[in-house]
Amino acid sequence: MLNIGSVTEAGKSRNIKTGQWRSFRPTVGDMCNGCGICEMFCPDMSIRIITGKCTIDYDFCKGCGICARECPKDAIKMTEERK
Amino acid sequence: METKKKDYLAPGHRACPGCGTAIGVKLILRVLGEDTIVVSATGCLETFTATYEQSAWDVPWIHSLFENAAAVATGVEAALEMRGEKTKVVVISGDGGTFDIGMGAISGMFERGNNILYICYDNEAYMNTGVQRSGATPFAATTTTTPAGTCSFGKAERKKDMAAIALAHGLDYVATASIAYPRDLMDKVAKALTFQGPKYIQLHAPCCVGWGFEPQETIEVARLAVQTGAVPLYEIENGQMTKVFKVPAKKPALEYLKAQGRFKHLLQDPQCAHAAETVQQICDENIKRYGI
Amino acid sequence: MAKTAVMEGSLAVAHAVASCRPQVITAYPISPQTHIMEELAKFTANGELKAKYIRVDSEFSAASAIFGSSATGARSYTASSSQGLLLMTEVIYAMAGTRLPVVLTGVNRTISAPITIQVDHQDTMALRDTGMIQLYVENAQEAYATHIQAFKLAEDHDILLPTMVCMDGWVLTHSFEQIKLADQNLIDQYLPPFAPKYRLDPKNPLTYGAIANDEVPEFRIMIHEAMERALGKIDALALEYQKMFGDYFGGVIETYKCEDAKTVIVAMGSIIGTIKEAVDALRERGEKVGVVKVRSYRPFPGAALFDALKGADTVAVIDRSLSIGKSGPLAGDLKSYFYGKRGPRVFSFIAGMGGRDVTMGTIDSMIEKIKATETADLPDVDFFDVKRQYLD
Amino acid sequence: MKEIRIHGRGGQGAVVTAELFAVAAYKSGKYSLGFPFLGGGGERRGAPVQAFVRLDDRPIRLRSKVYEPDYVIVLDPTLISIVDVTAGLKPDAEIIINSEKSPQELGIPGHVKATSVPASQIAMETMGITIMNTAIMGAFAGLTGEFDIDAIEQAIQEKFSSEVASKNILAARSAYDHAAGIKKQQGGASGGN
Repeated sequence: MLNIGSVTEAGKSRNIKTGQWRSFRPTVGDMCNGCGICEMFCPDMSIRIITGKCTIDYDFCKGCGICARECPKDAIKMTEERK
Repeated sequence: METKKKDYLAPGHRACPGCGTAIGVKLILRVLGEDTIVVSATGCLETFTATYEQSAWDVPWIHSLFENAAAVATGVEAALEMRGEKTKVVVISGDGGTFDIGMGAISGMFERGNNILYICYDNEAYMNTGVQRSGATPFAATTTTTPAGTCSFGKAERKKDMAAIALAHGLDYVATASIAYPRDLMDKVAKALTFQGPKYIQLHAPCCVGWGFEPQETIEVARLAVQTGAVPLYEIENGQMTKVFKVPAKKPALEYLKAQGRFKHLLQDPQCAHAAETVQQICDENIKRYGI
Repeated sequence: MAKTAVMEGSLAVAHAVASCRPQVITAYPISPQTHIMEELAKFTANGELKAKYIRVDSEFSAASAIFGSSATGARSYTASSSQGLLLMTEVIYAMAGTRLPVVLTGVNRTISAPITIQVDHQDTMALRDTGMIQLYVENAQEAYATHIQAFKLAEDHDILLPTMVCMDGWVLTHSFEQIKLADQNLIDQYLPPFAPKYRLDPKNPLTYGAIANDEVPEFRIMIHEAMERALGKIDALALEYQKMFGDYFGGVIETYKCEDAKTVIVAMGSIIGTIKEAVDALRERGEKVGVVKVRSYRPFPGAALFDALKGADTVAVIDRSLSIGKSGPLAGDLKSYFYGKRGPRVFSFIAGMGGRDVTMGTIDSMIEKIKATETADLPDVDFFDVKRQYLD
Repeated sequence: MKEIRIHGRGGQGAVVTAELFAVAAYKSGKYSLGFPFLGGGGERRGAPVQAFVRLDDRPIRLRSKVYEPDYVIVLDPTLISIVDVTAGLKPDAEIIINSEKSPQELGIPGHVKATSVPASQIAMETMGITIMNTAIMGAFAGLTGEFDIDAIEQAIQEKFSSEVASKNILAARSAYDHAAGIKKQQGGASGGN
């Protein structure tokens, strides 16, 4: 806490696990060739291409499904989240 | 490929799922890098990124009011100059804060010639307050203040040509971009930074909540806007049109309209058919004017 | 070297501001603030002042640009009046909430409608609750000193609040009088370069202008507590200034012939000098009268005022503005502080609105009014030098 | 304390005259306050304006307008028919008018102590222009003795560049001599010339 008016530290949103908002869960299948289109379009910085494959950070993914819709290989499937 | 670029917009922000603006700002910050100060107006971006102790900004960021981002940026730039620092100063503000309430301050900043990149994320209405029309709202769209009804076909006025207003200030670099074309957007941000003085980029950034489509369709809708000619993408350097995003196989405006709830009335109500025709006409005019 | 010369009050203020070495100045014209900004423009044009002097598109942008420059770590200044101050209001609230130590000159002028460029305090009173410190001055020499004190006060890490020096338009800005300009080396000793507690810096990125979850009460209390700390700081800075430069104009208040006074007049701004003359004349006629000048209006110096006034029978507060539908704002504040304490009876007198001249005769008629009024049933507010033909 | 009221028209330099008097007072070791009075929206060129000067041996605190002047200076005689330049005069007050015509010819009542000095004419002769503020100041010094002409000269030197200053000093001194001559003629007798 800086205790000085409406000034606050950078990047602390990482403490907010917006994955809790998710009702549809993307899962990456074998068709993924790591092209990175999903990563470009992810509004929640929840996709990284690691060792040539799309990897999703479920701590932050809100399940919007843009990645699944934009994937040219149809490699990402959206399924209802089971909690 | 591997993800190498560091992101300066942190996850955990509070944007709606499928937010077009969040995609755009992430991409912009990848080009800007860490040596940047971002100034924003009040609006959706500020609301979803700047909660106390939950900031999503990894670069220094400042916001104070709705109508003053350009003037605040002027002060930031002046202070940096006096301190002998070379940090980039970039405004990222919405269409309400740009086309409407912030217009005076923007005009002043452009006229003063401050070395500032002004980027407007254009989601075509006041989304933060619940989808009221702005000067950027396109013709015939329903918003909460331009609802369609027996005496209304939605917004009666055409979209304000803010890029032309920027250009009229003699800016050396003016461009429009869309989140559907990330490479084009990032190239434009990079090129803008090579110009001294004020420059303006207008980024078309669909809003699924305000426009009425599913979150996964954000990029699709953005792409349709470009493919129909509703949103022309171009670049103007030193007063010359140097690049236009060409669409060889143009789509009818109808495809763009039917993808969004805000235009639903144009397709359902025969009394609004003329307005749908006008939208096609606006697209045709854009196609002709910009050589899309 | 210190030097004395006859100059316009505006030039004295410009000298004071320039000697504080501001790094960013924003300028937008409005009467009667203009001469200050014109003089500062000359100083930067001829290289006497190394500052970024920004000609902005409105007072709104004038305030907004120094919002940005102060947050980026530059000592920042602007001045305005009347409508211009009102146009800045939204930014000033944000400055206080973001704890930005900018200094403004509020050149007092009344507010439209009806429009006129004449002096009163209606404009700065409209900024009363913004969280900006307000210091009022009696003459141009005090304006000079108070600007130098204001930067030191605003930038103190225990305070960090926007600070406005309020000076009466025309009466102080456009009068020519003798001004002692202090030695620059001494000013540099008194006021070291701005050392921001935080600033916009890529090496330590911070988020300015965050959204509150539910911390609004705490933030507002932080500003309030900083204001309360400013009371002691204003007194201390005035004494430190006196020690270095020899001039003293009071701390949060200044008392004049109050020791044995039965009736004390409380006021702010340039009418204080006229009241002092009137008090001297009244004392020659055997009236035990004194004056309290309020220098710091926000923070409100309640304790200092009570201490100065507790021995008097009657206090007449003269406001050069009106909280319409209530009374004079200063009178209202003073009464509320005194309520429940064994203090004097307090009158709210209004004079000098819209440039109506306040003369020694005005003060005499106030004293007569007090004498003629029984202790009970004081009118809530009383107006002086009014042209009755417009009202009856 | 002595109080001066200056009547002029917007653009004639009533405020500059007040400023120069204030400087001259400081140069004479006195305290001074020179200030303008403007109407509601500020005055434009040609409109009647007033400026005031206070002189004293101690710092001046009084900030109200001058209502009972010791001296009145009228920069433009055509104002006399529009403005009551005699308003509030102290019993021994003196009016100094920039005119070739006598005060009586200009309509100043006979009981008022008033003197005309052709300041514009002197300015024209000495400087080739009709800007007469410094000339009227010299005349004021010569007639009233409130200022030493050297103090007026110093004030002019401080305000203007050297070339402009030397012309104005010439005008002020010439008007001072002219006024001293009038004063000698008057022989201390009051009641106008």
